[in-house]
Amino acid sequence: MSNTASITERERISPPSVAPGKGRIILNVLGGLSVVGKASLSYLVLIYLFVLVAPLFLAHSPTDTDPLSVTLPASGQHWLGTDELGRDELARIVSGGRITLMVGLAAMALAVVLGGLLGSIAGFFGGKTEYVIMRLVDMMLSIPSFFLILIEITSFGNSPPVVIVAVGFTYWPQMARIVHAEVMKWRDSSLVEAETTLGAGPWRILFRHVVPQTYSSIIVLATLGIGWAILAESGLSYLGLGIQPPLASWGNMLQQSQNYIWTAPVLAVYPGVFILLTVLSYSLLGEALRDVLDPKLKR
Amino acid sequence: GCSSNSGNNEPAASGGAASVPASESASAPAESEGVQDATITLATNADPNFNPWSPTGFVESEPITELLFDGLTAWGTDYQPIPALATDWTPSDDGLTWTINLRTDVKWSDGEPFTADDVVYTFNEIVLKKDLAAANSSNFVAVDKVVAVSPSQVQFVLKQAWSSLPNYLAWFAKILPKHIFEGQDPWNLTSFNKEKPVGTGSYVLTKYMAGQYVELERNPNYFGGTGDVAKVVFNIVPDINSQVAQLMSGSLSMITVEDPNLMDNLKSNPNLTVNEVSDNNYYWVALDQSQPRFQDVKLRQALLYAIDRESIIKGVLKGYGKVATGPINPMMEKFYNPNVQTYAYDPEKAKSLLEEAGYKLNSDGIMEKDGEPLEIDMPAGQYGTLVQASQLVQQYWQKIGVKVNLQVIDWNSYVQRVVSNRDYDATLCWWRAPVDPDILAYYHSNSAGTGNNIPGYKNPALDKLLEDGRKAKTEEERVKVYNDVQTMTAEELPYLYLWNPTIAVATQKNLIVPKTTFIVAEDHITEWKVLK
Amino acid sequence: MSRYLVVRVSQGLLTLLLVSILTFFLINLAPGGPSAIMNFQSTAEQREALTKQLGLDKPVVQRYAEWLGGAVQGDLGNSLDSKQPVGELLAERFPNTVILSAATLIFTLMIGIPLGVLAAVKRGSWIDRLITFMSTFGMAIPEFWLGILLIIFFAVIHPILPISGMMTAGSDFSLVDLIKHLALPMFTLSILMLPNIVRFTRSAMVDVISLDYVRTAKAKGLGAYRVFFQHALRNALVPIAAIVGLIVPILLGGSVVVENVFGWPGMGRLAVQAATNRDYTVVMGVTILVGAIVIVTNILTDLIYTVLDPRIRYE
Amino acid sequence: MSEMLLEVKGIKKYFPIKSGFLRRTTGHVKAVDGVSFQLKKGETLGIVGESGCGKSTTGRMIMRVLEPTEGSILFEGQDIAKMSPGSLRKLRKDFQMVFQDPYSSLNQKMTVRDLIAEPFRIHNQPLSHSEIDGAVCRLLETVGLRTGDRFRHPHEFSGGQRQRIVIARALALNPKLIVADEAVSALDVSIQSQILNLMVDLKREYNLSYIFISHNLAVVKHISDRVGVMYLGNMVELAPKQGLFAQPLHPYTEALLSAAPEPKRIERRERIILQGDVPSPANPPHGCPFHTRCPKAFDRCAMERPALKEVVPDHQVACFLY
Amino acid sequence: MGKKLMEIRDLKTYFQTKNALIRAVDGIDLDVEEGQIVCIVGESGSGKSVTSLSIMRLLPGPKGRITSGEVRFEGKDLSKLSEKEMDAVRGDRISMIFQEPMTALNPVMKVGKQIEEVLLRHRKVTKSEAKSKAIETLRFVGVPRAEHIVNEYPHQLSGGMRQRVMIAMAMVCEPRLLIADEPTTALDVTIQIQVLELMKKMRDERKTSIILITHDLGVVAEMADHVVVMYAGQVVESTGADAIFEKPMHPYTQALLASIPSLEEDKEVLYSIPGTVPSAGAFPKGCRFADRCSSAQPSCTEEMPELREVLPEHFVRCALVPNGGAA
Ligand SMILES: Nc1ncnc2c1ncn2[C@@H]1O[C@H](COP(=O)(O)OP(=O)(O)OP(=O)(O)O)[C@@H](O)[C@H]1O
Ligand SMILES: Nc1ncnc2c1ncn2[C@@H]1O[C@H](COP(=O)(O)OP(=O)(O)OP(=O)(O)O)[C@@H](O)[C@H]1O
Ligand SMILES: [Mg+2]
Ligand SMILES: [Mg+2]
Ligand code: NI
Repeated sequence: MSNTASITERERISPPSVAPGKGRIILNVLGGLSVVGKASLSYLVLIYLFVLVAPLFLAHSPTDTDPLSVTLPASGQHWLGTDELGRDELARIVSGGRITLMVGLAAMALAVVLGGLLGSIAGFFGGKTEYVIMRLVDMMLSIPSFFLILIEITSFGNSPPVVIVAVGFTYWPQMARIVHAEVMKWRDSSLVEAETTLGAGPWRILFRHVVPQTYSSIIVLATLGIGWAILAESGLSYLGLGIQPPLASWGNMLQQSQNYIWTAPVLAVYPGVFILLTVLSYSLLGEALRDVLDPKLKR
Repeated sequence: GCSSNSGNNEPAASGGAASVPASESASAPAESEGVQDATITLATNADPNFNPWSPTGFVESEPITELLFDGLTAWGTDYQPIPALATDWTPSDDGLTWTINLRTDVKWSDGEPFTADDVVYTFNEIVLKKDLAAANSSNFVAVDKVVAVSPSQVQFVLKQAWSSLPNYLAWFAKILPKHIFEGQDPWNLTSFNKEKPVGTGSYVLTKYMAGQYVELERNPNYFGGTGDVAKVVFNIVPDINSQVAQLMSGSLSMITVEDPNLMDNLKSNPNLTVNEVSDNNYYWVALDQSQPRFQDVKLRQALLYAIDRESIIKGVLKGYGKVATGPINPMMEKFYNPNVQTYAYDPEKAKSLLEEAGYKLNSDGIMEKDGEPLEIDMPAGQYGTLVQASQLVQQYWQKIGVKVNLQVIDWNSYVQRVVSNRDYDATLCWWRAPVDPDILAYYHSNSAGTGNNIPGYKNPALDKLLEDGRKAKTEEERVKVYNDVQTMTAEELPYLYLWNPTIAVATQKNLIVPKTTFIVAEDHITEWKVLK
Repeated sequence: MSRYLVVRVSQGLLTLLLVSILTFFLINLAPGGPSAIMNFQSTAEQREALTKQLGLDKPVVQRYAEWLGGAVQGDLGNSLDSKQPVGELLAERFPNTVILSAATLIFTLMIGIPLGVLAAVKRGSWIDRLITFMSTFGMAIPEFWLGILLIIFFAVIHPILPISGMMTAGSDFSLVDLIKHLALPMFTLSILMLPNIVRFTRSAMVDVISLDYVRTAKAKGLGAYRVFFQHALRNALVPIAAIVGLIVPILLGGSVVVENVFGWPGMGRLAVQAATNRDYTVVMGVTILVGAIVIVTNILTDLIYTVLDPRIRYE
Repeated sequence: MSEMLLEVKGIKKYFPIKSGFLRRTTGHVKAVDGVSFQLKKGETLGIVGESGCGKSTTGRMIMRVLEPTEGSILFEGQDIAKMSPGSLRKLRKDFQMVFQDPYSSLNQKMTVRDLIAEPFRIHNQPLSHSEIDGAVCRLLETVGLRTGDRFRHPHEFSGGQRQRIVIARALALNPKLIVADEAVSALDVSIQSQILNLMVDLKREYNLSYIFISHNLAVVKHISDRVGVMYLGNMVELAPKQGLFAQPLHPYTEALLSAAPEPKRIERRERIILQGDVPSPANPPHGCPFHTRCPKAFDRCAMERPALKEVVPDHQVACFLY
Repeated sequence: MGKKLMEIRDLKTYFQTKNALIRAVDGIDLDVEEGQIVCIVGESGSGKSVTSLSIMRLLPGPKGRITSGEVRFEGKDLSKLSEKEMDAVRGDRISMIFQEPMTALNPVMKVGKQIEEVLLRHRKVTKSEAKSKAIETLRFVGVPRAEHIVNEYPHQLSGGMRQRVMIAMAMVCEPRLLIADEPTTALDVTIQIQVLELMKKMRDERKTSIILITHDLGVVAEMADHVVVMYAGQVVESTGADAIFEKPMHPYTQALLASIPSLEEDKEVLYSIPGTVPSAGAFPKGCRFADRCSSAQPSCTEEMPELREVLPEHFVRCALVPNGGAA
């Protein structure tokens, strides 16, 4: 005789729900952000919109030089004044922002893909694969990133793709380490065992079940990493190794502005402040996401 | 020319050589009491190499070796060669031998006497040894060998007549001690090059902390007498902003400023004196003459008409510079020829010249000839203001429908690409040379491709003139030849001439130095006055 | 334990070997060449002679083999630029970098750990938020920019601190002088490092504070100081030691820029100079040395773990 | 109750002890040291024993999520211990596992529907979207969950409900054997009975066989037909539950039963309080693994290890007293 | 009936979280007599641990605080003491043992030191006196080789040993009250019985009162003098140990007893309580057990029943139980 009560009981659960779309989940996450997180996110959305849309409305081209109107102060004509070659500073900030933000994103995307892939494979399969990959990671980590970038850039030149690859390439080991650690936690978990007993193959288990568990750490790390990449590019520019003129980037604008630090210090202020705000926003957003996505996640 | 050095910052304490005071209104140094045994602090931007001929000694080393060593001649403040280790020099009639008498009262700082053997050794064993590839040694290709006639007399035996020899002997051509170098590899003698140089100069090295500073003290045995300055400390400061800051805060006594932006700023500082000086230096754009399209003089002229040099000088250089009309700097008043073809900014003229040359605007707004758009690859090296100047040129050319692909690359890669591989369409750089009209090295067909004739310009008529200039015996002859040279270069534009920059030497108010470039001033350090 | 060390060290050596291969081929395949050769005014003849002099006409693989052969015997070759033995150059610069890094590390640990503990203990309060925000702020400033701002401030507006070099030129060594020169670069570098330490301490402490044995300590009636510093911090030190291991490469990397800004005669400046001058042997030397330092710090931190945490034992 | 479903013969699992960074094997944890038993169709075998005695390891070897070091596991005559991963994967639908912590064995990022549909997808069953949905709903109903909740995520369910999800998933492929490792230990007392009842019902309905691993004697007694007692990697006693609980033969079983607290305020039989702790499986004692704590141990116990032998019909024990 | 050592009256401890106010402990009354073992049972989340933490004033951070009520211990209201005064009580007059012996001991401190620390804090003793006292106490709790064990770190000990060290630590100052929060849940049955025997010994030999928190009714039956059954932050039944097992009155207590399998008797089917415990953030208005209760009446969901003394010394929170019992 079966205790039907236990099988057929209808438990008290809030109203029947429909499948929540991915959008809902994202909205939930964003809604859960702290005030600082929301502010950072808004700033970032605005700055991206700004650098993407502003060129349509700007009166000046970022490359148009005018030797007779160099380092002008802000005016109705040039809202942020002009730079050392008489180019419109606002237009430079916009086009420099595009490059800088793109470098940050792309470098991080590279690091995420490469680090995530290698880290998760190492963490999941263990054994020799893990050993080889993690030794590689150790190696990369034992060259301070700046030295590595320095060498890469001097070796391959400093076109944007190279800068992106160089910066991304230095961040992947960090990514790999974290993902490796996160995935390794799951290696012997009952989740993996459960899927194995269902008959799922290792790759399916890894990519369908284990890797998604690490998304939140990856997102947080990537967010923090974008800020880092932006800073790294500007540091490279300081040494003359970053994105090169005539392309503008906030980093190389800052570097150029150094020569005018006595005469037109404001040239250093604009890109500096934008870098500061952007990196700050990414970091704060990363922190806020960390709180929402995974309160336990540590570095 | 430009020497490579570390970093991308404009070298501040750079070794410009030949310059004249820009303003003659030199308020004569007050005859007030100087400070005997003063210490002054100068700056250099990297670790020096004390061997003046070392291929790796550049602007960071020159201001130091200038004090440690002497050449046979030196610069007067009027940029004429004056006696240094040599007392006098005379050419033979055919111009193929120069006889030079040496001082007999000179001692090396280790006590050994200086003799003709040192001169012979320096030239025959170091400068003229092809395998060693000493810095600046290509200046002396005309020298066959140096012979000691007596301990106090040497003869320079030349391959061709070369009237400028005494000038070039003042241009970083320092004499090294044979007794130290004999039997040694001069570049690997680090005990000398990096630690304890032995020279005849007015100062001797007392302390060198790598990466930090170089300390020199007055050479008690110096033949040229003593001045106020007992001690010269070169601070190694790589960052130009730090140099400027240190000057402003008083911890540096003097720096060279090449950046026009800083000049007004420094001038308005009540604690500083700023001497504007012009440098024998001109900026140019080279167009690769191995490409037929650039061999068309109309194209070259059009490209020069398209650049508004006046505006650049006024706006970007803040007025610190002059439009260059040719290879000879106006500071060489005798040789300078102002009556040559000029190219005032005229984009319309530029366009019509291009049309004459067969170019037409295509649908993309780019000039095109025979279906080939006029597209120019322009590498720019990260050095000083080259990148900015190149960007300006790019913009001007684009205005007349010339597409310019600017590629900024680091200095070493740039040199490899432009100088070594000659892989460019156009490029912008500058030449800095001794104050002498002899420009053969930069224009002669023989140095196209491998030497300093960067654009690879070949013109037998010009070759002939340049050779004549070297052979000329009298000054009149030389003036005439070089006038012709300037007329020709202005018409032909082997290089597109941009401007002659004005530089400045900024010193603390209490330091009175001759109004010349840093390096020349150093030759006269015994005359410096340090006020209370 | 000693076997453990042997294995760690040999793994370190393997890592160094890989690093050297990577670096050597990257830098040697790079365009441009040693600045001796890449002199604008040199003629083709001079360049050729110099290439030969420097042995750069040999194939890269052969040169690597030669370099490795020397390196194994402790000879890192001579600088292509100054001709000085690379070992000597490093010996000259390394102590300076150590001074700067160690001072920064000590300074940041001294400031950062208490701040991190404070933030953790006051978790959720405004003090915590302020500390977290400030440290995030520190992470977002380009260090060279901060350096320049400091230079302007201290050089011109309030010229109380020297802004370049590590001692007053020409004067004899004095500790006060060194500390004065150290102040600005150390501060700049600290701003870069501090956030890492503060955050890490905070998160390590937060973890520990919520653990049962901290509650046990409170339940024993121990005072707050004993609970947080004797029980909690003592445990949090293990992860903090880990971050110190991780931070050393960041510190060395950060010092590249800071040393340039403040003219600090350390390895960072040497590295940048060498890289831009294509001074291959020096680049190799710096990379290997820095790699070795990182490896050694990692081994050291592992050993420190065993002191800090009796649970960790390496056989 | 006759057909043999599973036959475990002398399985062993030695975990290498890798010390520190060295990752060198410096010894072995003898987690399971030669365990044999049989399981008939429709039968429930309970396995009890103290923490670390190798219960889970045994269960996981049967599921082949751990490779046995030695021994064979015949499932319907096929040795799954030696099977290739490919052919094993196909066979897996016949034996499923229910874990102690339902929370960590479910992918938190997936909805319940996807979780339960997962086995169908893995085994490439040519089912349409709606067929899968139907199957999922049926399974949810079987385990007593509302079908309307299938779009929720596991964290929105209580512990007992999550365990039901796990069971539904295990049932999806109509398995013949379910290994339940501490399936109710993490649950509250009041929920525990729900799951136990459910498992009993399902067993009847689908003629399932269970291997039910638990340290809770009462629970094991409630659900099992036969019970095996493990100590330090060894099966020390194996008998039908009535016999075992009424007449424990092995001194360890005796002590275990007497130590188990009973929710009754009655006078109980004499307490046997064992001295000392369970030895480490990395360094098990020679001879009988229990002799170090055994109140009845004699010389021989320290010398050789007793084998499991049938002393009463169907009642096996590994002890020299018998 | 012995002397009252502690009286808790209407203790409420709430947690303020981002989304809700969690009423973890919602008006609890509890008396402990000298030398008595009081067991608190109840489901996970019913507020057992929070009750004990409230007594000790060890609630986590700014989130959780005692909203009202009093905790009278030896005449003082603990909830009103200053932090400093409370520190003097903790570890001395009242001490506590936690569930996980592994995590409750400081992993980087020698076991002996952790015990000595308590003595040094609360007693005027020298280090060496503290050490010998620590060894003595370890011997009392049955730790072999005590003089060696003091120099070991927790990870070198087995689970049972660790828990004994915890007990030694808790009793080294001979507290009047020991609060043990699930002290044996992590232990094996054969070890559990050792620890339980030890606690009995403490009570018998030192007259220590014990509050024993557990969810295992078997342990309750083994140990308790008095039993308090908690459900959803409230006490639903409170009486002597025998009465609970023989005449449980609250439907929840009854259901609980019916739903656990027993070694002694065979139940064909276990009774099972449907549904789950309501969440502490959203309790229903009326009886909190009403929606799982098989005998619930409509009125049950309307009004919260009082905790009534239906028989002498037998308190029940159920409107359906008449005074005098016999539900
Ligand atoms: N992956 C592993 N590596 C090393 N040792 C292991 C591993 N898994 C289990 N062990 C060890 O094997 C022994 C048996 O473990 P197992 O998990 O089978 O015990 P159990 O009886 O299930 O215990 P519990 O009741 O605590 O679940 C233990 O000593 C354990 O430490
Ligand atoms: N720090 C906290 N923040 C918020 N809520 C808490 C906190 N600690 C406990 N709670 C809540 O208080 C209620 C009572 O928890 P408590 O730990 O007292 O339960 P318990 O009876 O001890 O359960 P268990 O048997 O699982 O130990 C639970 O609903 C829990 O969610
Ligand atoms: Mg287990
Ligand atoms: Mg609890
Ligand atoms: Ni030059």
